[in-house]
Amino acid sequence: MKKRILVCLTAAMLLAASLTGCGGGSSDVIKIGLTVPLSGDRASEGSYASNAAAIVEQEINDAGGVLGKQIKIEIQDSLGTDVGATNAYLKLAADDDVVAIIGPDNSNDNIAIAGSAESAQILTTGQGSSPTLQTTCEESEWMFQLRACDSTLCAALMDYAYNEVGAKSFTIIHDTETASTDQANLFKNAIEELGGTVDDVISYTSGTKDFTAQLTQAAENDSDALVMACLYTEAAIIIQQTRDMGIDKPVFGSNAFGDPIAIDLAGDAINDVYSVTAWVPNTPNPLGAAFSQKYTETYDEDCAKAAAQVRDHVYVICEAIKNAGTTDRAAVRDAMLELTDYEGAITTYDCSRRGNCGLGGLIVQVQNQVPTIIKEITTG
Amino acid sequence: MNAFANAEKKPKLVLVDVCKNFGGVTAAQDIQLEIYSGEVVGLIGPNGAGKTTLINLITGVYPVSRGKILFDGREITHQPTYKRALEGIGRTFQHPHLLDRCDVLTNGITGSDMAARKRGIQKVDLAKELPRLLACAGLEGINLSDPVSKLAYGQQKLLEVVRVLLSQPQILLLDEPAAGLNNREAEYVSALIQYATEKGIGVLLIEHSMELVMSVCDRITVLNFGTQIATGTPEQIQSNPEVIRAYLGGGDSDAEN
Amino acid sequence: MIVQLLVSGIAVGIVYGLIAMGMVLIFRAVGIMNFAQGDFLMFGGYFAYTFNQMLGLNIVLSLILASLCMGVIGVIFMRTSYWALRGAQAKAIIVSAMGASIVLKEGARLIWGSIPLSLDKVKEGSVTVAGATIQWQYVAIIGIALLLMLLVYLLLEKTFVGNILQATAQDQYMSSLVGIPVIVSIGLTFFLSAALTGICGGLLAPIFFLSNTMGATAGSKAFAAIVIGGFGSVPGAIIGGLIVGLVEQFGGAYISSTYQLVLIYVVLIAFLMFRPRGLFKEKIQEKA
Amino acid sequence: MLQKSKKNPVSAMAMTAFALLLALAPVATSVYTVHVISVAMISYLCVLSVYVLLGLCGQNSFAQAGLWGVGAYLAGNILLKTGGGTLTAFVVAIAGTALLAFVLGFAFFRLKQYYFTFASIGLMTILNGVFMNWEPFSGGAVGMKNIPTFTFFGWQATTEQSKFYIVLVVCIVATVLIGLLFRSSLGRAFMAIRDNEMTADSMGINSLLTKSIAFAISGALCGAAGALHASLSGYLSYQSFTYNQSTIYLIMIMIGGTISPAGALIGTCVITILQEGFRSLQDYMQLIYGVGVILLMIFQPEGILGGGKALYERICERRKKAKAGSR
Repeated sequence: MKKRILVCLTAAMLLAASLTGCGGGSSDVIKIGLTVPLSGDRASEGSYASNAAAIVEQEINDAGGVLGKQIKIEIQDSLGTDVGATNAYLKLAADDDVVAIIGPDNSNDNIAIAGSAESAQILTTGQGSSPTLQTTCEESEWMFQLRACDSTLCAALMDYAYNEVGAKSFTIIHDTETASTDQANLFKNAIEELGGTVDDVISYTSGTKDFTAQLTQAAENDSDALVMACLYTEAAIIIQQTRDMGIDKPVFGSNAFGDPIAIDLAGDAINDVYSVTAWVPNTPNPLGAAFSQKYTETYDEDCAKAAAQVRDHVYVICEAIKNAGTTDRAAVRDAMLELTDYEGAITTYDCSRRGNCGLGGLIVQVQNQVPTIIKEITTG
Repeated sequence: MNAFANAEKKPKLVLVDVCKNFGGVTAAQDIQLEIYSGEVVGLIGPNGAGKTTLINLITGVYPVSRGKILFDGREITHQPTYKRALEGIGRTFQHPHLLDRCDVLTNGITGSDMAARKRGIQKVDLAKELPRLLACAGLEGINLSDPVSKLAYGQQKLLEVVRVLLSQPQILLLDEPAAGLNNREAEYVSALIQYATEKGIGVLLIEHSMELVMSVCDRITVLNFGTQIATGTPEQIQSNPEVIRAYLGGGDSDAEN
Repeated sequence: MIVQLLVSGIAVGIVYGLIAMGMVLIFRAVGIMNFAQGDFLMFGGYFAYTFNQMLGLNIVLSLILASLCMGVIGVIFMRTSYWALRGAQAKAIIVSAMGASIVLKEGARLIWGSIPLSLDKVKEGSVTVAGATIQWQYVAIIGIALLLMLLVYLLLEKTFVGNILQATAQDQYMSSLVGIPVIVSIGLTFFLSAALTGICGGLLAPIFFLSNTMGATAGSKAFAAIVIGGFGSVPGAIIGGLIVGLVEQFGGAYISSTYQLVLIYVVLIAFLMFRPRGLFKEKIQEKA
Repeated sequence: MLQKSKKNPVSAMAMTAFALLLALAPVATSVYTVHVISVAMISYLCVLSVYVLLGLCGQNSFAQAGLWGVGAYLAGNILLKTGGGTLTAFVVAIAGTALLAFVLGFAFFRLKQYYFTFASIGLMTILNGVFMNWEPFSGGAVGMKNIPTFTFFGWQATTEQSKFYIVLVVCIVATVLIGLLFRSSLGRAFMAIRDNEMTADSMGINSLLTKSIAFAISGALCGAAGALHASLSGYLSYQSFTYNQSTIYLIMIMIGGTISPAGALIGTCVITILQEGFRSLQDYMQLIYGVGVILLMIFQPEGILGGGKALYERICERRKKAKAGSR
């Protein structure tokens, strides 16, 4: 009997402790919200983001903070679902000290947040790159897509494939997840505009691990090249299985194929795969190279896109706060609109567009485990 | 002997050449049985004679291998269990099957719920009927909101009979209602059977305590290894040599006790 | 094409069979389905990663060590989240197993991080047979899986320990009367089941890569395998696993690659509807 | 002498107190807390559906999040594509999900005990696959966005507080209906099936039909929760209708206690507070949640309410003994 009471007491105590946990912020700190999945299927994106946030917060505070105040990046776990992202977002928006909020890298979560951004009336930056998010941001008063949108990047990659590599017929394999589905459609349209032929579009449910079925179908079409739109883990698996099955056609992939996570996993199977991405750890961009080196020194792992993106988002927001001269949410948002040529670690940003604000992208080929830049493209 | 047991009325429940075998084992062989309303038919026999199997055949838990079962003249051999229950066949189990996570009152009400589910009978007046039945079963002292699991084994068996009676059955199948009950509780069982027969319910009583069977039953049929070896009035059965041999295994030393 | 699908279908299917077999062993011993079995696979894979990549041991040795460690984790799981609930209702045991599955998932994320990891293959490279390139790893998986099944069969059927396990599975009360220490026997069953499933993690890791959430899908496919093969029968679990693997491959290639995962469960429900006792189980007769 | 079986006082008091407390919440707290409570109330409806199916009728289903999704997408389609008002969306969501559940019930409940649970696991994965890939119905992986908020005869619920009250009203109505069900003959038929299907058959209960009705009622509750979710969050994505979400509902009812709707309420509150309240602990939050679930199941398999009820009865007995002793 005593045990039962003991458990009930601890449960009650836990509840009480949790209620006091929230609320109450002092005014001499500028908070920037960040909602990323720390648990669930996309936890790896969250760990890169929180690592980068720690570095950036340290960097800015050492350089005297913003408007004379220290900044603090408040991270909330979006649990990897759109409901979780909305809850995390509203928690941050409810804290008056929070001046702006950075959304996660998943398009579904960003679209879910867009609705709340209108009612919370706080500057929000989305990391997703899909055209769906671009239209959402262009229609929104408070949300910006601080990233080069896939539409121009995918078209540029296909142009490179069609004209420079000389592939004429393609088979597209893509994850049914939002961003990958958008990318697959963009690839298809770009190929047809260039006059190439799309032999087949094969999709797989996200989380699939064995692609023998999809790859055997693709092999039968005998197209000049394969185009793949996948997430990190699946990108590594599918490229490994493609090479193991003896399919040695050129492969053009979405940004995941140029990312350190996929490259480490896939090993040499991912060599000479082309992909279009915004970021490579060994970037020539001076700001980017400095950040990438600092990240690798601190965490002993390559600096993935998810980390570099958080760095850029925080710096752009701080720039807007500096220009606005106040932490009033509307003023910061207006200052953001004036930023038309801000030099970030990944690329330069023109926030007046609200959507597709990233100006540059890179076509990259993985050469013995190192993503090397082949062509720089602008989304001007 | 009460007024109902006369010949010209149609029997309520009839079993015609009912057989049942599980693989090689024959559990029941050419059973003939008729139960008139208001009559108490005893079903006795040594353990493993197929008594409970017979009840399960009547209620449809086991499908019949051969033969027919008629209720009110209509054949119900292939009807599912719940349909036969709605026709008017109520049964109790050897070990009481009560709603063990509900209280006494709820268990009682489920009986009247069943009555409400049947067409063509007036609604049971629970406020009057339940207390009377509980008193008849010697359960008037128990607290209605106690969980059933708190009752003694005997009380649970009696409560199950009360529940089935509340559902206004036309045929009542009692599977060893007095087993595990002391003498005082056994008297409640015969009181409940009396109550049933007054209501015109035909009762099939499976029981080992000869004292109860002989005092209550109008007719008795004896089963041994699945076959009917005798049917008749209590007196005829007591003196029937077949029955005695079946029970005592051949020796007739205590035939005259 | 067909050969390719066949080989990968069998390789993946036989792994589902092994997981399903682990689940059936536990089910026969304690009468409940272990909802955390998928996470045993994941944890076993991480153990193999630790031995192989962090300590640099040879892959086969790491697999063996990983399955032993996983066996210990299985016993700890039994002692914490099952043993105290022996008498409780099935749903309480199911929920406590879910709690354990969350703990295993989060524990793995905290210890090994959430970035996908890989480890060496048992045998690198691939061989081309009848125009289809087959990875040696798939062949290794099928070989090791068959070996494990043989070992388990011998252990259960032929050895004294096996008889004890079978006795406890049949009737715990009776075997305690006969003097068998039931807690030891059940602990051994959990050890065996967790070890079996753990080694699968290490085998799959080089192909599918380790992530702390890979347990859920593997677990639910093993469920499908058990039902298709016949509830509670060990050979049924293995054959059921093969069927799931083949349905996944051939369904994905010929029917629809988008609904590949869904097809398995359509087959599961079809089996439940038209052949609830599965392929191997004898008729389930409910006594009155 | 024959008073209706008095409802367990502990859960009755808890329910009324909680309803009052909730009614005041929007005034006092921030938009975030109001939104979290609204989301929690929607989960409460789904947990209530698990109560009806598992607590009353003894059938364990893992497809509740799938049914929640069906309700949400049905409502979303009505609101977006046919321009119907909130009421039509509600009716279609509830009726549609209930009908689907009833038909599936007829197919699945022919199976023996835990076979239904496996069929529901299969159903859950199939529904999730359909939400993810069937463009015309669910908008595919992109999902459905810009779903209009609650509109009743021209009045729009724009603020978080007004949405909160609508969700609260639906929850109270549902709880009252389930309370009535608990005392009705249908409720007793469910309990008969839960305790012993053999007895239920012998009492003239068509168990196949009754279990399908239970599944239909639980489907209706999930349908209502889906319609609320569609209009509250304005965006539907397959990510929230997963097998994992169904397990959370099961954990909630088990922690609260399966003996009465109050158990569903307590379970939802405990888990929501654990998930949201402990955000400050970030990394270790899920680990604590997992360990907490195991501990509660070991010490309190009957759930907090079960414990509360046992405690309450023990106190009554002690008081009775004391009274008897002193006389």
